Amino acid sequence: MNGQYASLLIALPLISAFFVPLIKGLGRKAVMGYLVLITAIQTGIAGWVFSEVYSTGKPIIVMAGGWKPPVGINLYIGHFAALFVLIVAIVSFFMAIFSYKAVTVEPIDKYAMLFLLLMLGATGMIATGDIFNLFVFMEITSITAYALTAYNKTGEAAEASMKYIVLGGIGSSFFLIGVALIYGATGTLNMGHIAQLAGTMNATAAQVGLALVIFGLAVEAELFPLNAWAPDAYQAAPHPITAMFSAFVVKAGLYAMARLIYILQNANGWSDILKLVIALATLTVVVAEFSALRQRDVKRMIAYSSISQVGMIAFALALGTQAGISAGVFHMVNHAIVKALLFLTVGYVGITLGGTKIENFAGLGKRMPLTALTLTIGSLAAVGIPLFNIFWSKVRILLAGVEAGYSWSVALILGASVVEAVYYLRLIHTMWFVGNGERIRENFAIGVIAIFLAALIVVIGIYPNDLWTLVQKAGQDIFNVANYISHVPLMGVGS
Amino acid sequence: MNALAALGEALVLIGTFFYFLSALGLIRMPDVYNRMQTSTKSATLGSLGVLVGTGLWAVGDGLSWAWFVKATVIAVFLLLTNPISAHALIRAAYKSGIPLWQGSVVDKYREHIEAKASPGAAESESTEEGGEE
Amino acid sequence: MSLPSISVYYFGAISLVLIGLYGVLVKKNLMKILISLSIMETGVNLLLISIGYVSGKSAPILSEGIGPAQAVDPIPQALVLTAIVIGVATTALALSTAMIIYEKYGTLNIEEIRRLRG
Amino acid sequence: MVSLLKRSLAIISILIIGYWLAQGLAGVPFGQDKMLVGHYYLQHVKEQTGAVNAVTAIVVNYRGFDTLGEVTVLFIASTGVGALLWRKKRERTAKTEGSVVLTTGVELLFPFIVMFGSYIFIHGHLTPGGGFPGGATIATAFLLLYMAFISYEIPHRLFENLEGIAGMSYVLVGLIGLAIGGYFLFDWIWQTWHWGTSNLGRLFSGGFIPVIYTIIGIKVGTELSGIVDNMLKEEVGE
Amino acid sequence: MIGIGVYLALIAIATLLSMYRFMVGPTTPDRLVAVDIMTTITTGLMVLFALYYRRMIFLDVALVYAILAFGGVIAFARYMEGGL
Amino acid sequence: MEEASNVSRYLYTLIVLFLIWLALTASLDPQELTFGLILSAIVAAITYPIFTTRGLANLHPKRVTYAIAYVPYFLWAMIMANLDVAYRVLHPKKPIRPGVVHCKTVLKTNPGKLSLANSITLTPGTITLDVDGDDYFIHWIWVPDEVLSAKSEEEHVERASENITRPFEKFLKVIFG
Amino acid sequence: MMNEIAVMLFTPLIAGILAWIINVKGIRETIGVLGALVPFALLVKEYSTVVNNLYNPPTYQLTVSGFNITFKLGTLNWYFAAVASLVGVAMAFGMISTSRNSYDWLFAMMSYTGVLGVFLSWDFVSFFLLWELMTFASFMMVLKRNRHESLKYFVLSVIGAYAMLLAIALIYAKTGALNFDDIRHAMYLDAIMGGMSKSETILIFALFLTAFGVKAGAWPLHVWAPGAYSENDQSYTAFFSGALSKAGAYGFLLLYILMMVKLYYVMGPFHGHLTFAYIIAWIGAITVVVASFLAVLQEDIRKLFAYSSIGQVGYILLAFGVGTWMGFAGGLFHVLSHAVFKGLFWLVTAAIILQTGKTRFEDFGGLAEKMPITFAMSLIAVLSLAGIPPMAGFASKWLIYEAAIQAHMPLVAGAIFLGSALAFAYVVRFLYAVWFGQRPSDLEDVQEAPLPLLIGMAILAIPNVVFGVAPGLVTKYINKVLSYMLFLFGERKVDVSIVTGSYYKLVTPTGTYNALTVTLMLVVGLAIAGLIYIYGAKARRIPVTNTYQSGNPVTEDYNLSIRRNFYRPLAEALEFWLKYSFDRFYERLAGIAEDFADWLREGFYNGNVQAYSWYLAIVLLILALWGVL
Ligand code: NA
Ligand code: NA
Repeated sequence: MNGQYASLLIALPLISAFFVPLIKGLGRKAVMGYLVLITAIQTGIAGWVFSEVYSTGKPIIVMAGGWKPPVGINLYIGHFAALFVLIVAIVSFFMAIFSYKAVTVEPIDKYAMLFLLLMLGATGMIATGDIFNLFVFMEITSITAYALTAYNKTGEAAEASMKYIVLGGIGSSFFLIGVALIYGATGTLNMGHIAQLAGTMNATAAQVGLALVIFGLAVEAELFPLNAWAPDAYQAAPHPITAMFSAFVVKAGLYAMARLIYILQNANGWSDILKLVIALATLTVVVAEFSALRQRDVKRMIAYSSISQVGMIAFALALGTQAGISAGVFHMVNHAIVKALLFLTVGYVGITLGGTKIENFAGLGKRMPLTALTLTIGSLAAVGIPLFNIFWSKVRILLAGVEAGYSWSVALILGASVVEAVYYLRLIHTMWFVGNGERIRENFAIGVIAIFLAALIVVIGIYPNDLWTLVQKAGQDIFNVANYISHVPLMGVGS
Repeated sequence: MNALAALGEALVLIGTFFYFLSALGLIRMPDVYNRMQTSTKSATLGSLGVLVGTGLWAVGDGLSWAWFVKATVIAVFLLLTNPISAHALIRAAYKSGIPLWQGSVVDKYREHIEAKASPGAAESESTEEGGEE
Repeated sequence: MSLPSISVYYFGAISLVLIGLYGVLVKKNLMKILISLSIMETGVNLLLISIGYVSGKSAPILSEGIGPAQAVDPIPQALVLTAIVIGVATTALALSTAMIIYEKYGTLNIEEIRRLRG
Repeated sequence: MVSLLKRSLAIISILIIGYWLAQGLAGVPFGQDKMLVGHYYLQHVKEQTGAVNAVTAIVVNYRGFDTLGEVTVLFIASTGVGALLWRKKRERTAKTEGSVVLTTGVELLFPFIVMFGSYIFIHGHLTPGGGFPGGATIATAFLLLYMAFISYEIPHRLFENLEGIAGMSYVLVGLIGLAIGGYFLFDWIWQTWHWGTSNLGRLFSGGFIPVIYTIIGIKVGTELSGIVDNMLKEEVGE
Repeated sequence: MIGIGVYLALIAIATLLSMYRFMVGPTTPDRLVAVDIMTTITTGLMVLFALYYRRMIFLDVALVYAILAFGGVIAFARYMEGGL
Repeated sequence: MEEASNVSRYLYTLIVLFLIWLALTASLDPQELTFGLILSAIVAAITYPIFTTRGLANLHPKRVTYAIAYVPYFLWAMIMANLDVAYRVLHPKKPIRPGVVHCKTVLKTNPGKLSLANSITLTPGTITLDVDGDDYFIHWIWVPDEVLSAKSEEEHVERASENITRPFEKFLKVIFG
Repeated sequence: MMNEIAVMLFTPLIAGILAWIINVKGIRETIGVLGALVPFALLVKEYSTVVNNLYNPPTYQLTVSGFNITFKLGTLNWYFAAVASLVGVAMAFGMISTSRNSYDWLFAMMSYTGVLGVFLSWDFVSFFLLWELMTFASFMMVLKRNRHESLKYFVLSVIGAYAMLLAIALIYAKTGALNFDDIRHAMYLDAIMGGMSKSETILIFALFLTAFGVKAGAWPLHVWAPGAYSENDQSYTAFFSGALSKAGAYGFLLLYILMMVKLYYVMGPFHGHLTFAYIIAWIGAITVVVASFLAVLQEDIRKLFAYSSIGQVGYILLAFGVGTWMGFAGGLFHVLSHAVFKGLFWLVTAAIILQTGKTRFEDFGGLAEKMPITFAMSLIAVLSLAGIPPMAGFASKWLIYEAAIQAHMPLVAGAIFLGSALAFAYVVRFLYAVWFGQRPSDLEDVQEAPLPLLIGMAILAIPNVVFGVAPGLVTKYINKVLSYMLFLFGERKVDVSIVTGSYYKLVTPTGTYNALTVTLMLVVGLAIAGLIYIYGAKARRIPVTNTYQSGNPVTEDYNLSIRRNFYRPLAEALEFWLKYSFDRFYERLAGIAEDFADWLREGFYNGNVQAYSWYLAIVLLILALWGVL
């Protein structure tokens, strides 16, 4: 099949979202079933794209309108994008199923639309090869996220959404200034083209532009101290959406940040920015872990944990080495699996037992053993216990970090990880050793997803080889800019 | 430079002068009602002058007649909408409780509203007044 | 360290951005903060447009005697159209959020809208 | 006191930030020709897209993905506002009817504004207009109806369906391009059918730009009206 | 030909005065009236600019602007009058 | 005030809209005309119920004639109004004596009332504050003695109407009556 | 061959999982014991291969996640693995009696695999992985019984693990190697080329010290051990203390193997010793003294042996820290003796607790009559621990003492001596308070320990005696270990012979110990004592309570007997020092960390979106200042 059909990754969620108003009359079940169906098809397409990219070893370049870059916008579905678009689709599929149980607040048709568009936004952010188009997809993602954060229509939800809007608004404004500067200095918006021209940019414009672009994306990527919106949004959003935030929305921001960092590696002030990102990422890990330590709300606790992991990924991606990026991508994948599982199970407990306070988890091992077990596996994985998937990526990140000369950051990150181990242990302990209660029938579909994710965690933990080979290719995709440029079929423009 | 252009330019000059006048009224008049009195009319007429003048001027300068037609469309639109917005604004000002200027001599509208608000009272009031006469 | 010499358009655009930022940083009322954000967006849009301007050239609509050599850069204008719509969308959503907040909290003072913390 | 300190700090901060931004901007001087891809567009826009307005050609054709995204953003806003302000039962908040001046004025203006909105989006490839201003203009017409009549409401189901169908049509036009020309959002009307090639600068040209702008116009019009509708209603007890 | 400078000067003064009224108020309708006048003046200015650049297409922009401004002013007026 | 047939109303709307289209495009390009006609047909179909009640009857020659004649009449009044404004604004003492007066109109149709209100607003010293049925409440920048000295409400209305509404009503009565 | 290493490694784990899944009484235990026996049997079988391929040991390799993983069965590895599996087998027998659930079997066997794996690993990936497996499993054993103690163990273990991870990362960053051989070579080169800076080297050293110190229970990282050892299944504790904690000691040896030259180059000598080794020696010495004092002061037998364990591992560290071949030999011997006598002690404790349900001295007395076999076992353990010939404990302690004297470390030797004296003090109390004297009335029905437990004890008691009487058996093998180590240090294939003599006689440069003679003398002495006991005058039986008040008036709360507050005067003498408890220090540290966490959380995420906007502005400001300046 023609590689251009990868554009269905964008077209399908869009057309499906637009179709929802026409079927809303059929009722909640129909809409939810439709949501599951569409995400399943999207997973299929993403799977096809993935196998195409990994079997040929070459990226798919989707040229919208048939225009060659930089005249037209192109999607660059390389090894990274192919992998992550698949993850986006799979997580969305699972969360669509979860939504069936977890989301009861009306209007459900709007929920379905926003859900699909959140998936679309992240897909686009990951796939696009154009810096302004990245902005557009980033806004699609974040505006959808604003809406979904407030979806429950409680005061807290609106408050969280408002904070997200204000901070996201500032971030995107400065991002756009950065884009304007980069455009002004290069005359182009295509990432490959910009990478080609980065060395010739006016030095101050490049420096300021780079800084602003990274600043804007860092808000989305939840870097300290730009992440203050995140715990609130994670806590307030409907459970499946929180899982999506953590599993891929923030990843899209991280990826975009990494992509632009390396695209602009010939720009003035590049290594300074790298250092700053490293510093912020390290602080992100430390602050988030400490913030989670005494958190009474488990969902919020895991939100903080997610932020800290994200900090670790940002750290890895900003190391400026192939090893660092591969480790970062590895961690992105592992973290997506683990956090999807954690938010799924915590959310499920939340809707079943009426809240996500730590008290709700007492005796969970007896009340909902399957949920408790999978949640435990996820927690152990999050801590970085060996034989669970995150261990491998964490080790890779640490190795790469020390190799790149950031031993003190690594030491701080490890120190903070001790804190993480403590609060997850507290959760596990509460589930298994505190309290009692009636056995509750657990939902079959959610159980299957949870088991699948938990199994994935363990399988990768025991046999990480294949995934590691895979993410190295994906990391290569981000790191090797010359390769990136060579794959973008740039046409000659200008005099 | 022909007569048409000259006429157009003159109209533009007059129009902008009325713009100025309109803004001046906005400054000099003592309260919102009187500001509206002076500024709405001048701004509308000013626009008329500027728009139609520009159209004529363009045609006089050798541009197409479409200029005149389009400019006139805008002028007509403003002619229709400016009084409507002025009316909406003055009504809003009155209903939001902004008092008439202290030098105002009569307020029939207040009597009308009060009479409407309490039909019975209005009835008796009018009969009382009638009685006095 | 010398003052950079920039055009008045850039200056105006940056000023709007900074005024907006100032508003976000000091205003207590949520509506004022949202307005400040809009001002910021306006400034950014203005900046985008200014980036594409070329002295002495006209809008990139190739009619009425304007050829490719007489037109300014069309790209920033296209971008601004998108940016404006995005701004409108964000504002609409922000207003809805503010409406819910007012309904639930009875205030728009951001110092009192902090049930989620810690 | 704290407030004063805060203000002073804010001012100092924004001055420094502003100085920094200005430094960066000094690197891309105002008024200079910084075009690279821009030149390409200006030189090839007419033959490649059939549009006179280079901006429109970029918006709809060269950078169609952005516009698809832009349409989506507005759709999100409309959906999001609808989702957030959704209540079981809602009514208009307005309490006083507009005077006969306003109601009649709006009634007379309504067709004119709709007409003009349509004019704007259909001439997008020729004038500075396009689907977004056209749609916004049409939505203004509906806004005026809301302003004048306290009980007016748009036909919700119709508008929602129209919105969805318009969005789908946009994607479909893109998918037809994928099927015919091999590329998503490929301008098959201009590049495959060569329809309107002789009409350059006249209405029936511009490839699929007028088609897409019509779709966008309808979509934006219904969406903005929907947003207005949502904002002007409040929950009422059963 | 008197030159565009004179018109621009008059328009500038008018705009500044209106701006002053907008800033000073004292009541909200005062500010609204100022806005209304400013939008009207701006419409005229846009048409003048169209002629200055000799681009008829800008006239459409002016009309769109006039329509949106009218809608805005009416909305504000109705809001003042007692809610929307 | 009887409602005309739908066909009549639709056709009238179509004609007006097409004329508007002509003005908007300011072009006689057949492509524009073709599309304009189609568009007018569509928009007219949607909007005719609110646009007109009397349909083609609006195009009665007498009405059209009066309407055309009304234009210079009104423009003249408006120019006078502006001179009046200029006088009051530029006069150092700002000679104003404002008040809200009450008039009545003989016009029955809404478009007529709208035209009257707009005409009042744009002409010397008056702005329509509110219209309630037949009652017009006018903000007057210089309420003349004769109105102020009116003994009764009826007299007040009569004298105010004489000054404010009557001059326009003779045209508007024909055009919209 | 290769598969045998894998089989040996994973049999316990698989057996544990099977026992956990099947969970039928009888089958569960059988599987567990078999799982414990298999590695032991395989190790015995491999003995000749190991010894014959001294410089080319059996190796097993595989690839995990892009890392090459290596297991090696050198003489060093075999020694530690064999000791561990010996204790493992004893543990399995003990657990038949003491543990009645599958949970214990799962994690006990899991930690068995972990410990074996740590000893057999020859690269840092597998080393760390199995280290963590071992930690995790032992943690789960504690967690089940005491949350607070498990948390302490957990936190310190995690700190240790992350310290190790960081150290590994640093090494990897500098050498690009994770395999021990590669690291060894790279470090050797690096010592000469000077690629790694002084601070980095010291940092790595400190990190490893932390990591291994935690596991070994070295002062001041020992605070987890008393709780974790005592709040556990005591059969498992036999393994925990006897084998698992040796992993820490083994780590110190590893440190020598991997980077001795580098550490010497960087840190230099100190009064004729390797500075880094000197640090280790002192840590060991302090651990010995502190733990022994604390052991003396305990009123709970589990706590007593817990502190005692800490102190005994301190001996090993001390020995390794001496840094001479003699020191290594002594340390290695003590690895074995400590494993067998402390393992035996814990099984004895397990038996006592199982049969009486009591743990405090004040509740015991006169059990010797009721549990004679257990008593005999404990007598062996006591003798061995106290370093009384001819038990294994004496031989190893003697070697360590000799090493310290030879190396001119009088203070360290003093610590050994003091430690021995204190050990004598507490085992005497244990011996008397538990086994002799008046029996509380509620202990009248106590039975002898069950058979499996007795078998477990016997498995450990026999080596105590055998290796005590014939220490040459051990030292001969230790010479092979040392040869291997020498080979690892310098690639020289020379047979080292540090401790010579025969099976019954140890000869060192400074002294000779003839175990056979001592045994004969002891047998004769015991015979004489027995005759006196049987035929001597009958002593009047007096109550043991209230006989010893240290000159203080007898009151309710100042009431000393061998069963209660026996060493209270010592505690009072040490009052000043006891105020400084690392346990409390860490608790306070944790409290501060939690307060800090709250402060940070409430302060930073204060809920005010304006504050949040300021954070953004500040970052912008930093960027701006960065750009402007
Ligand atoms: Na006006
Ligand atoms: Na106006």
